[in-house]
Parts: sequence; structure tokens; C-alpha cells
Amino acid sequence: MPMGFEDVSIEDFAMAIPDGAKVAIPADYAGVSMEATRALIRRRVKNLHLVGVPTSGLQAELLIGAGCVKIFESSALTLGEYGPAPRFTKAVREGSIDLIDATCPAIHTGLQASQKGIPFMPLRGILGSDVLKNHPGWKVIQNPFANEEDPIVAIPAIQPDIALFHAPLADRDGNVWIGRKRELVNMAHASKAAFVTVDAISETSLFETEEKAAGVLPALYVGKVSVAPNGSWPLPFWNGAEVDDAHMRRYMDMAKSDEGFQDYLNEFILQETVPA
Amino acid sequence: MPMGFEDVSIEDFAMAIPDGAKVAIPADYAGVSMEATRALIRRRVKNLHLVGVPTSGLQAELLIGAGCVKIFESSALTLGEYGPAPRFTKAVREGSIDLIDATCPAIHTGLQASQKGIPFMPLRGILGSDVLKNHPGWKVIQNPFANEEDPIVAIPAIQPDIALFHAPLADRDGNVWIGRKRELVNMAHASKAAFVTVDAISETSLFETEEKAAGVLPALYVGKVSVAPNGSWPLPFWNGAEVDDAHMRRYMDMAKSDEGFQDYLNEFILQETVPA
Amino acid sequence: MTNTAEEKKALICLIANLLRDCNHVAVGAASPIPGAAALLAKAAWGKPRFVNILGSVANNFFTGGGGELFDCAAQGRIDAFFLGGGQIDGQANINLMGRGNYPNCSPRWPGTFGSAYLYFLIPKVILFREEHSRRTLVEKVDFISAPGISDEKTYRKGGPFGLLTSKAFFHFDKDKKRFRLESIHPTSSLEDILDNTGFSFDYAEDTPLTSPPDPALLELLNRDVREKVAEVYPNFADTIFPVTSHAAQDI
Amino acid sequence: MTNTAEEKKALICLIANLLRDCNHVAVGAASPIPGAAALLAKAAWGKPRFVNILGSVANNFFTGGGGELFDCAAQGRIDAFFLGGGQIDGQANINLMGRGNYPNCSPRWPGTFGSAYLYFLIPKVILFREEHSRRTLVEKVDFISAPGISDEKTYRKGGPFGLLTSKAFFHFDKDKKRFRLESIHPTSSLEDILDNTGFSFDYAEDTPLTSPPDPALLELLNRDVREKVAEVYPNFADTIFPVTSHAAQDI
Repeated sequence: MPMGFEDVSIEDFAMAIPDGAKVAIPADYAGVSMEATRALIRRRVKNLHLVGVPTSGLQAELLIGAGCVKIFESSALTLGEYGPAPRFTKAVREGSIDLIDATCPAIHTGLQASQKGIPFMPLRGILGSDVLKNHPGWKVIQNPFANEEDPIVAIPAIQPDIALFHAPLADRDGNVWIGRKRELVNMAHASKAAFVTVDAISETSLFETEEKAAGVLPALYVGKVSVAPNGSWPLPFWNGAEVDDAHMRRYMDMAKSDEGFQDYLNEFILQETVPA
Repeated sequence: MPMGFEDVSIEDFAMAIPDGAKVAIPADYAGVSMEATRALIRRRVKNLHLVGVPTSGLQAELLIGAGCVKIFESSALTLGEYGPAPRFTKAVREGSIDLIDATCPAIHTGLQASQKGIPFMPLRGILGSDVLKNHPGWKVIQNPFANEEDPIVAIPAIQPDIALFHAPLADRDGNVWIGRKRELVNMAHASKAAFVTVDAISETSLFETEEKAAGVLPALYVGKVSVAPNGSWPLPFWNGAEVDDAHMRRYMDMAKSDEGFQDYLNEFILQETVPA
Repeated sequence: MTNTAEEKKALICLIANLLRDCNHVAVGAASPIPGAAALLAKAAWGKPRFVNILGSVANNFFTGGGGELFDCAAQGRIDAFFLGGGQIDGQANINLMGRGNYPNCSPRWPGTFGSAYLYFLIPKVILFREEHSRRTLVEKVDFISAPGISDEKTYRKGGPFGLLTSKAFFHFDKDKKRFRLESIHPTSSLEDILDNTGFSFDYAEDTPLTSPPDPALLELLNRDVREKVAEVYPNFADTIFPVTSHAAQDI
Repeated sequence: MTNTAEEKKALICLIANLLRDCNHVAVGAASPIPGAAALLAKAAWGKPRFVNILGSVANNFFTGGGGELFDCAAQGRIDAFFLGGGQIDGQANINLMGRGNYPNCSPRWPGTFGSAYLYFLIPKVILFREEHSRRTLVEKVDFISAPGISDEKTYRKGGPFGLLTSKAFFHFDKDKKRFRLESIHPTSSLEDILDNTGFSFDYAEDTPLTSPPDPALLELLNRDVREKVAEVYPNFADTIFPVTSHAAQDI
């Protein structure tokens, strides 16, 4: 470890994410750190401001159900073919979380503005959508380069405290391999620090070849790394596991009721039950 | 060639770049297509609007010297340790080309605005620079999210017709491998089409592994490919050759005078002399 | 079930024909019928040349991260896309947010995704919603995730091309800002459609039936494209392609 | 030549000490003295933790393309950077464009590069120009590539820390908006500096001499860091490290 970069236990990793943190999380296809999600629930984190980049799924559903979330900012919360997310649906109906509903490119754009250190970035479309009407941050401005009336939406920067995700590899310098999931790079650049669970540690530098280097998030942006093999379980991982279909169905069944959801937490998270 | 993508000769490649085209070209470290540059000079292209991303070197120097350039838009034209670029220096002194002098991040930002299909993007810094005072396109606007006076520069989109560069590989589908030279991706996304010379053709798909895929510019953005081994000569290439130091010194010597420069063109370009 | 499979195949062939003039079609990983249609069109005519299945690893050629789809649309490099909606109204407004008063929708649907943006930028947006009922096709949506039409001053390069359901295909008339019934699927009728559509639309009494799929196209789907579809949408492929000894041999 | 090598090493050690409080220092591929200093500081103190040599392949850890440097600076993730200039004036304005009336400068220099931006965003910008003459250090630059100071309303997180030449080190006083002579290199004198500086600056009559490099640091440079320097700046390394049998053994 030439840079003195050490991976930490998942519990220490979760402890380093403070209550009230603004946490950017990726969509299911980009690598969700479910292992960290469970550790966050175990440590009973409170008042998270989740930013789903650009959407979220089971990760936000569980955190919302477990009472860890104050604000959910995203373009969607979807469990895909498994149907409506029961805890999210309930929280919305009861108004127990604050929603900042956006549209996918605006989430990316807000992060890119933070990445570029600019206060906002304009974005086409959106005009006439009720998403615009209800969004607390967006403004409609005149395109300063148009001679005629040309309204355009200005998206303010979104700067998360932490970008939290799962990746295949980190090396001993703290570099992380994310392949072509470049939204993770944007998230990390935009955030104060990236917290990454990885399937494994590479004993050789990820910069050893230009092929590998092309998919690296440099250590400069990385705050903490924890080794969590298959850490996206039960969600699929682009560089590994398929979705655990039986478990997802079981979740949908249990999470129908408050009691069932509590049983799910007890059985699969609070007891630290690990995947088979 | 499943998609019917065919590489073309360098002369056909150059013929497809029309007079007056707005052509984005990379800095020396990112892969300059000198082979295409020579073919453009041979075909006596006229009135190019070059956009050096974010700077240029020998490529712009030769095109300017050969009378192919109407507008040079960039943050610098530098031959590095070889010293002042003689043909550029002369053209500036005589006012024979139009200059749009920028600063590096503003070039990247203008391309990113084009890439995102937005009319402009704001950028910090620059205020108080004479570059701002002399730039024909930039405007200073008020940050719409600030309560106090907060001027910020708005950089309009730069949309080149063509992004022209050299890369290690293309495959038979027209995908191009650019490694971590992601400014080439930005250039290509921002432009109407990428024109790429490559060292070689890969007979297997560049999407075959996620490692390789992480550094791919997809065929969707690629207009023409021409095979030109060592096509950055005499410039260095990040994935291959060192600079041809002796040739660069020879160029500097010959290009001191108009006659010497003409001799250089005759000897190394118009005669289609190829590198040893 | 066989019948339903045939209906789905007819929809696939119908959509494939709508994509013949496209260079690049993007479809969601959860949109098997449009996805199969795009793959079929590519196989049949080499158009669209590019088919991008979002969320897939093997069938997605984007390398710039999740934002590339949106940039690509803004660049004019995506010719057709599909949007759905829990509610769709007669002005082609779509609602992916939920029923009732926002924010406390009940039910709440997942959310707006990229619709509020892509609907403005992709020339040929095909609204696709199999359920054709007064519950889904409404007079006015409860929440406009993305508007079907915009005023003159709004930058808009794209919008609704038509609406395809399990009963019919409507074309959206941008000048009249209304749907016009284009064709009626063989399993439905004009009366059935009038009964089950919550918005008013233009139609002729003699609206034709949707043409049955071209046998050659259907054959191509069943023979050559089935494997590609199965690769991307395995569960869906199981439902529309009965397992035969021939297919078993292929595996 | 040996003398010059020693002077360059002294500059390297001086700069290394200025970088001890940094996490991340970026330097240009054509800036061997600052680059060697950053590598030396990292070797000596583990600070800066990150040294990024721009334009290099092996010693550059950026993976986001040419724009990443600028984004990174705006994020506050670059602590120190080096700028030069064909002209530098007493308000720390720098000119990289050329002499005379823009645009028809004569001579024209390469251009502004990223200076008009980085100067605003990187906290510790060290101006480094070996030539110390009235030609380079002027009362007022002909063209402001990047201004040394800005008014209150201008967003500015960074700016000039000091100016290092072959004769002296000046500190830039942001309140007074003037340079103050900090130390005089042993090869120069106050009189020499006053003679050869085109702008006025604050100084004390008893301005100290620049401290000679710490022997241990010099030893580290000559022993452990020389190879790293040679890897990044081979030509430069040849000029400052005489080839000895020891070095030859290493190769």
C-alpha cells in the first residue's frame, strides 16, 4: 500500500457516513452497494438526503422503509418487473419523506454542474412539465445568446457529500475500476468523496495498462473502500451477479405489510444474515 | 464488416472534409492525425476553421503555413520545447488568419455544451482577462441562483463539423478505441462526425470485453476511418511512437523562411514522402 | 396464450415498420416489444442501423455513462424512442408520476424518468401502452410528466408520433393537437375503442383494420431474430416463442 | 554548468518546501523544476500525496480527458499549480499571449492556455519564471492573459502565492496587491534585483538570502528522486544529475 490506503470493514465504512449526509447512489444497472445499505440500516443512520442517479430501486426502498431517509431526490424509484415499491409507495402516500422529483438528465446535469464547479447548467426540454412546476430548485431563464424569446431551464449544481456505489476492483493505491459506468465517475467528481464497496482488491495497479486505466476512478476522489464480495446482492451487478430473483420475490411478499417488512429487516439485515 | 463499415484511403478521407469545415483537433498528447493533415494540404483544402482542443501544435502550424486556415480558435499553438511556431507567428503578425483566442477549459466547455445540445454553459474564472475582452462569442451574465451580484462567463456551444484525430484501433463495426483520452469522446459527441485515422484495424469487436469497451468511441459518432500506421508522425502518440526529434528540428530550421517552408511542403507532404 | 403471443408478434411487426426510416433507435431494457421490433427491423432492412438496449450490458454500445442517452438525443442522434405512462391523455400528455394530488399520489408510480426531456428531443416518440382502458387513456392526466405539445417559443425537436395499444394504433396530429385513429387491431372494433378510450379523438367510420404482419417479416422474427430477442429479453422470449424441437436444437 | 545545476536544485528544494501543505499538485509536462519539486516533496514528506504530471502518460492519473484538470481545480481538489508568462507585472497579471497590440502581437507567444481559469481556482499559484529581467518583469503587461487580482464581487478561490525567479523569491501580498521581496538567491543581490525588475515591489534593506537547500533534502533528490525525475523529464535530468558510475549501475 504505497499511499497508505487501507480498506475498512463495512461497519466502519457505514459509520463514516454521517446522519443527514447527502448521498448519491446509482441506478441498479450501474452497481449498487447493497452491503453498505444494510450496514447503514444496522447503524440506524438518520435523515439521509438520497440522490438517485438518475433513479434508484431496492436501495432507496429499504432505506426509506427503515426510516433512514428525510429527502429522496431522483427521477424514479423502481423495482422494475417486481412491481410498485411497497415502502416507497407508503411513504409517499403518508408524506413521511420529502420528495424532490426530477427527470433523469437533470440529475446528471446537476451533478455535472457540481463536477465543473459551476452554479448551474442549462438544459433543454422540461418546459411545461409538472416536474418543473414542483421542483424547488430549478429556474427558467432566457437563453442569453438568443435574440428571440427562448426560455430554458437552469439546473442548479447538486453536490452530494458522498457518492456511494459498488465496483469490481480497487487497487492498493485506492484507485477503483468502474469500466464504462462513467456516471460513477461523474458522481464521484461531483461529490466530496466516493465511498466504494468492491468485489476484490487488485494487488497490481489499475494504471498498469492503458486498457484498464481507461475505466479507472482515481484515488484522489475516493474516500473509503470496503471489500464486500457480491456486495450488490440481491441486485444484479454489471460485472458479475444476476439478480436474486427468488429473494426479490420474497422481499415483495414480505414488504407488503409493516410487520412483514420488519421481519425482512430482522432476518436479512439486522441479524447480519449474509447471502447464501 | 457486419455494419458495412469500410475504411477509406487517406486521400478519400481528406476529400470528405470540405473547404470551410469547422474541424476540431486535439492537443499533441491526445493523438494528432498528421497523416490526414498532410492529405488535407495535398488536396489544398481552404478556409478551415480549426478548433484546437484545447491547444494545437504542428498540425495547425502546417495548415496555417500552407494557407488552408481562415480561423484558428484555441487556447494556444505551441511546439513545446522546439520554440515559437514560425508560420503561426508570421500569420499572426501579418493578420492573415482570424484568431479566436480562448482559454483551455472554455474550449472544453464549448464542446460540452454542444455535446449536451445546450446553447451555452457557464464557467468560472476568466473575468478580467483580456481574452474575455477580445472573444467574439462569450458573454458575462448574472448567476441566476445568486442573490448578490455574481457575474459569470457564459460560453456558447462550439459545434465542429468534424472531429479529426488519430487513435490506436478501429474495429469492423466502425468503433474506435481511444483509451482514456476522453477529450476525443467529447470532441466526437460535440461534432457532426468524427474522422479518425488509426494505426490498425481490430478484427474482433472492441466491445468484446468490458475492459476494452471502457475506452471505446462508438461507431454511431464515427463518420470515416482511414488506416494510417504511425499516423501521428512526426508527433508522439500516447499509445505508440515517440516524437521524431530530428524531424522536428529539421522542420524548425526549414520553416524559418517562406522558401524553406515551401521546400518542407514539397519534400515531406506534396511529394507524399512517407516516414522512414 | 398462443393467441396473445400472436398479438404481441403483430405489434412487434407493426412497430418494426415504423422504425424503417431510423438510423438509431434506443429502447429500454424493460420494453421487450419495442426492443424486439427494433431488432427485427434491423435484421429485415438494416435500418435502424443502431439499436441500443438501455440497461443491458451486451446490447448497449454507450460508453459515456448514464448521461450519454440524453446527450445523444439532444445531438439529434436518436431517431425514435418509446414512452409509456400510467395515464395518457388526448393531448398526448403522459403521466408517470401517479394518480391523485402530487406529491401525495396514490398510487405513486416510479416517477418521470427521462420523459420530461426525451419527449422534446427525439423526433419520433411512439407511445406504447398495451392496456387500452378509460383508466389509462384519460381526458386529462393528473400530473404532466411530459407534455405532448408545446407553444411556439419552446425549443422542441421531437414529440409524439403515435400511440399504440393492444386495441389500436393512433397517429398524433401535431397541427390539430389530437390523436386520429389510424387502424384497429383485428381483436377489437371501433365501438370497443370508443367505449374504452377516455379522451376524444378523430376517426373515420371506415377506419381500416391493422394490417396483419407480413408473413416474411413474421418468419424472420420467428426464425432469425428470436435468438437475439431471447438474448436481451429471455423471459419475454419464452412467452412468445413456443419451445419447439427446432429451437431446442439451436440451444 | 555545474553551478547552474546546483542553482536549479536549490530552486527545486525551495519549491518542494512550498508544497508541503498540499494534498494534490498538478504540474505541466514542460515544467521540470516544479515537477521535480513536487516529486521531491512527495518523497520527503508524503505530501503532496498526489502529483499529477500533465501530458505524461505514465505519471498522469487523470482518466476523464483533458477537461478533468479544470474540473478538478474548480472542485477545490488541486492545491497548487505553476504559471509562467512572457510578461509578469507588479499586480501579478500575467501575459502568455504576446508583446504589442493584440491581435497582431509581435512576437506572438503560444497563447493563454488554462491560465485565465486556473489562476482563479487554485489556492496556491506559484509564478515561476527563471529569466529575471525588465523584459519579463514589467510595470504593466501588454495583454492580461490572467489577472493577478479581482474585485470583491468576482468568484475567486485562488490566485498568486508568490513569484520565483533565478534571482529571488517574492511573496504576493493580496491585501496590498503588491509583491514583497522575500529572499534573495545567493547569486544575486538587492541592487541586482532592483536593477532588473520592471515593477515596483516592497522590500526590506536587510532582505535575507534564500536559505541554502537542506542537505538531507538535497541528498534525497540526488539519491532517491533522481530516477523518478529522469522518468518524467529525461532531458532535464541529464542536465542536473551528472552521470556517475553509481547512476550508470542503476541503469
